[in-house]
Amino acid sequence: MIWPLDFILLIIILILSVAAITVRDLLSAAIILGGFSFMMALLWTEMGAVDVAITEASVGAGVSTVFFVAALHHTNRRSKD
Amino acid sequence: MNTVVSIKPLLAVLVSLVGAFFILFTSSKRQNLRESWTFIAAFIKFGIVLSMMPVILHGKVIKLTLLEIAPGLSLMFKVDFLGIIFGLVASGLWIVTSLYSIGYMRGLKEHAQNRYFFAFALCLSATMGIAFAGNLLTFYVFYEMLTISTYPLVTHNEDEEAVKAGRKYLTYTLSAGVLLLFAIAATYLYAGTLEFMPGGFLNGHNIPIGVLQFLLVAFLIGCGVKAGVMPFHAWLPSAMVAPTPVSALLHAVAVVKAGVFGCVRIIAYVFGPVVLKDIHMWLIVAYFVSFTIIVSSLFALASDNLKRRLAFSTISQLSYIILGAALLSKASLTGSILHIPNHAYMKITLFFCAGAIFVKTGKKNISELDGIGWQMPITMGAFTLVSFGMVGIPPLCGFISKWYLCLGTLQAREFFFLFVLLTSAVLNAAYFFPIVYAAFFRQPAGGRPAFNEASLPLVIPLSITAVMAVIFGIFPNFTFHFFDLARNAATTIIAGM
Amino acid sequence: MEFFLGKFNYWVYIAMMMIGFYAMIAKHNLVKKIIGMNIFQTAIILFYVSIGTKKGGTIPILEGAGHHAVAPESINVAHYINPLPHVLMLTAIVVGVSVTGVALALIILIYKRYNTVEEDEILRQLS
Amino acid sequence: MIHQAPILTIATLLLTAFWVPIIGMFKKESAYYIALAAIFIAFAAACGTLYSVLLHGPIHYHMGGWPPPWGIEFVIDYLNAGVLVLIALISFLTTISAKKSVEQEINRDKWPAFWSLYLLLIMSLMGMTETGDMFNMYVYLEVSSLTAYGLIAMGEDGALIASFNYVILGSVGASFYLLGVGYLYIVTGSLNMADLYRLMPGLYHSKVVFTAFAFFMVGIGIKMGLFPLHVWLPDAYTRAPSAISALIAPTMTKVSAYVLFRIILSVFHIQFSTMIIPAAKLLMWIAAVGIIYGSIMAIAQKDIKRMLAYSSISQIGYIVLGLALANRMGLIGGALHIFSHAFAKGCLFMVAMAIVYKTGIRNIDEFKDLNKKMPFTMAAFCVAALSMVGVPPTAGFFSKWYLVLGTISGRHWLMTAVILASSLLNAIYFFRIIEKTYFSSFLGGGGHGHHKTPTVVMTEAPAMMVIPILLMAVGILAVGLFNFQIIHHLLQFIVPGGLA
Repeated sequence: MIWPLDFILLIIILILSVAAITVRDLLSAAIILGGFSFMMALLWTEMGAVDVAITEASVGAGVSTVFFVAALHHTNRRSKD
Repeated sequence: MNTVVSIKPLLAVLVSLVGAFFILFTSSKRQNLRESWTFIAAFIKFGIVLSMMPVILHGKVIKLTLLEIAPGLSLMFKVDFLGIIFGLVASGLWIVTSLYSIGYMRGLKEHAQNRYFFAFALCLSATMGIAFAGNLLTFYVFYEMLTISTYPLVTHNEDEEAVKAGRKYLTYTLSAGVLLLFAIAATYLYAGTLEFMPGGFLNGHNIPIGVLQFLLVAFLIGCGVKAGVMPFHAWLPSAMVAPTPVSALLHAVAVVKAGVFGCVRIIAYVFGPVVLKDIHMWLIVAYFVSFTIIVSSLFALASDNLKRRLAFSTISQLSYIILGAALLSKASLTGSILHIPNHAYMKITLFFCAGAIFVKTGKKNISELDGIGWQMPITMGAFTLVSFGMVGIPPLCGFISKWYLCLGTLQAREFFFLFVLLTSAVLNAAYFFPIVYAAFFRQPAGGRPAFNEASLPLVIPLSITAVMAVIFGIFPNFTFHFFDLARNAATTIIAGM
Repeated sequence: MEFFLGKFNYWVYIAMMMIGFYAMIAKHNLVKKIIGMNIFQTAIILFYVSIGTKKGGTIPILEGAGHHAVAPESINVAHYINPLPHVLMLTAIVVGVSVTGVALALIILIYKRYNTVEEDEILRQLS
Repeated sequence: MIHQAPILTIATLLLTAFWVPIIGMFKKESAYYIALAAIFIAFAAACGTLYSVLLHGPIHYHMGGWPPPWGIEFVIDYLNAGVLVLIALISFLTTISAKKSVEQEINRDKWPAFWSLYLLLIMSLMGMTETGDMFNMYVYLEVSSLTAYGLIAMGEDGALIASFNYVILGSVGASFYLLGVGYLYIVTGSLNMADLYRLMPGLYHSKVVFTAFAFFMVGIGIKMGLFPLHVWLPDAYTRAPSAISALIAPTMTKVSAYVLFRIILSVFHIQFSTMIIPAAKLLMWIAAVGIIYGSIMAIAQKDIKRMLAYSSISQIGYIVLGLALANRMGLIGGALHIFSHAFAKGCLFMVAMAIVYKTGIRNIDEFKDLNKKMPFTMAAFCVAALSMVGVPPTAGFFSKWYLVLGTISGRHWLMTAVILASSLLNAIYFFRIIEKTYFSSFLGGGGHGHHKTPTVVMTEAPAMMVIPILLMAVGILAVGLFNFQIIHHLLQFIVPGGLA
């Protein structure tokens, strides 16, 4: 475990999470959330939890994002807040 | 004390419970069938209760323990002197009232008669359960059952007034029930038992005096609400909107008597004379109910509606019973227990008369009754006879119980209560005699009405009860041995055995 | 400083939970709420993964076990990261995605029914 | 065979749940019958489990033969054997009763999906009851939530948003629960309840354990609709399809309440919540406020389902109060209330379902003369209402009796007052309905004494719906009359030794 890398990843994750809930465009928010999940997967690989990381990358970053995009395709991508 | 195990008390409860469902599921068009169910149940019940009497008179106690409903607590029946009196009164009068109900309900072409007879039968089951309950929990189970099964009878008319009266009834009785539940639970935790014992079971449990005082108050309010003790009486006059047979049996016999019976049970079989004197509460209770005796008589004087006047008279007379129990002397206890059947027979006659007048003439108010004695001589004759009894004039049965109550005040050396009893007798006279006077000696506006008596199913019951009231005055031990039972009950309570 | 850095994962996980929680409560947009929920759940997974790690521990895979048997005595448990929380998290991730899926399906239905995904507007239509 | 019974309950439902949509593709009507058969088998298996527990004592069933603490363990002791049969019985009766209502309220195309989710919901509730593993519990908790979200969303207008709110809160609850499990795992390294119970006393003063406890309380509190975490509940119960309200109201919150019992009693020790931290005291106050709040809100409602939902919030308070009293009588009272309330509330929601099915009426003010239209249904309603008020000899009375005994023996006089006052409040809103139904034929019509009965034609719900309702009513009386047997054989074992 290399703590500076750890540290940087965590900072990025925090920034992404804040970004995901603040951007008004929902599609962007979904993409940012995907990025967030991906960063998380990276962090976990670095922490030694490879199996979790793989699952998160595929399910969290992949499937979830697909779900979001699909849902947004059927609804409205604008958000008032 | 020797006990006999018998299934009879359970049967007495179940007969009308089963009967109730027969009644409910009989098609409402087949009136005769339905009412024969009522009669069959009533007679069987009375027979069962009567068959238990010889055993009880021999000084034995019938006991039946059913399933355990809580750790250390069973659904238990125990028939003793006090219980059998109440059981006899209620089951005996049920037969009479059933006959009367049929006359009344058919006479007025009432609706929902199935429900009416169903609830009636349920009430009787509950009353039997109360009479034969062997411990406080069993008592409470049937006490609440009575509360609920009376509710449809009170609201029977299904109009605004009846619904309001029902609401009031439930508010009072359910609140009281809750208080009673609390008191029973607390008693159980402190004493570890709930089984009724003559002379009280709370003795010797080292319970703090403050707790005992608090429990007594909770118990007496819990039961006193049903007994109509002031200031918790307001539901009773309102509940008079119910059909008259209901007012008669339930508000002169079963429900209010259940309350009074509960008070006597609590004073004599839970606390007992010794504890009650130790906690200095007996006089307070006595003064409290004396207030009710006097004030409700005054209310009765002021009301023009006949059933309402009778209701206030009931309130006043019921408090006699509690007063007698609270005085804790042998004579007063005898008088008080004896007053349960005596008052029942007298008051039911009065209500029957009021109902007969209503069915025949539609009149509800005393001011309309001028000259009615000539129209309905049998009814008003019975009324007159019994009102003498209510005042306490011999040879009617009211005299005996009042005599013992007065003796009791002397035995207890509390002369104030003698004064209360005598004042109340005067007040009784003051509110009953004007009715009699108006009925027979005042000319109505349209001249003296012709003879036009109510139908037989109405007249026969009220004649029977009036005659019984006389017989019990002359032969207090007639058939049912009420006097012996009451005296034995008082003896066992005082002796604490 | 050592205390802060050593537990940095935990601080971040709490911060992320708060961010997610804030979104779930304060945002009116239903999709935003779901995004918040996702962040919230991921935070918990982060927490679990952090439980398992230890200084100097390595990935819990026995190297070379495929070719020739490794004597059990030769394995030093202290060298490996505790794998159990990880395994649990596989389930948790899948569960989280299913919840997201259900929620998004609901959102689609809501949009079809009310033509909006803003909570206040839906409530206005309902009342 | 009998020692496979615990797993049979779950396996049957799980496997059938997968087959129902596939078979349903070809024949939509068959879905219901397959589901019913599966639930019946599960019910029989649950009975077998109970029988075995009564005969031979608690069962420890190891999944795949892995012994705990490594493998997942099903532990069925006296309490959860009872709860298991309760869940199975009530869901079986509800399923029989629900057929017509579902056919009326749910689009035909959705039937297979509906019954599949329905089976999964029951499966997960049974799993929650049986499991002896904290993480396994989480999985079942989430499965039950997920299926419930889906089922609730199939309801009337507004159900979608109700379901969505439940999604948000439910996942917060589940996540909190998961966090609690994580914290416990940090300090103990175990997920097995029995193991945790053994390890716990040494760790009482660890801050981590406190935190875990708090997370559990919040997590389970949300699931069981404990005040003030109940906000999802009224809407969800009101908007869900009637059949689903009738299924989840008696089972889901009760199972969550059972989980709370499990966690406080057999993961943490009861002494932990009374002596180490003042959790019991806090819970007691929360429960008391919840009892009163729920009752008062119920009085204010006009919609029968919403009223029943608020009443559930109040009744959950009773169960938690019993637990928080942490004495013998209180615990027994709380546990018995799980049973008595499950029957009563199940019966009430089934009655609501029958009324909605037959008349479409939901507003209490329109209940006039309903007793003549549906006499049997309303009779069952009365029995259940009396149980809710706590009139003997119904089940509700006895649980109230033990709770009152518990409050008195713990000298919590205010709590006694709360229980008693709440039973009066219950009386207000139930007798209001009874009054409206039975005794208002002539309201506003004037007239005194004698009048003609208005002729109302009897249109009772179909027998398939009414018979289960009546059986529930009988169940209420049976739980009441045989409460001592239930306590003697099942519930008394939850009281830890040395507790007054």
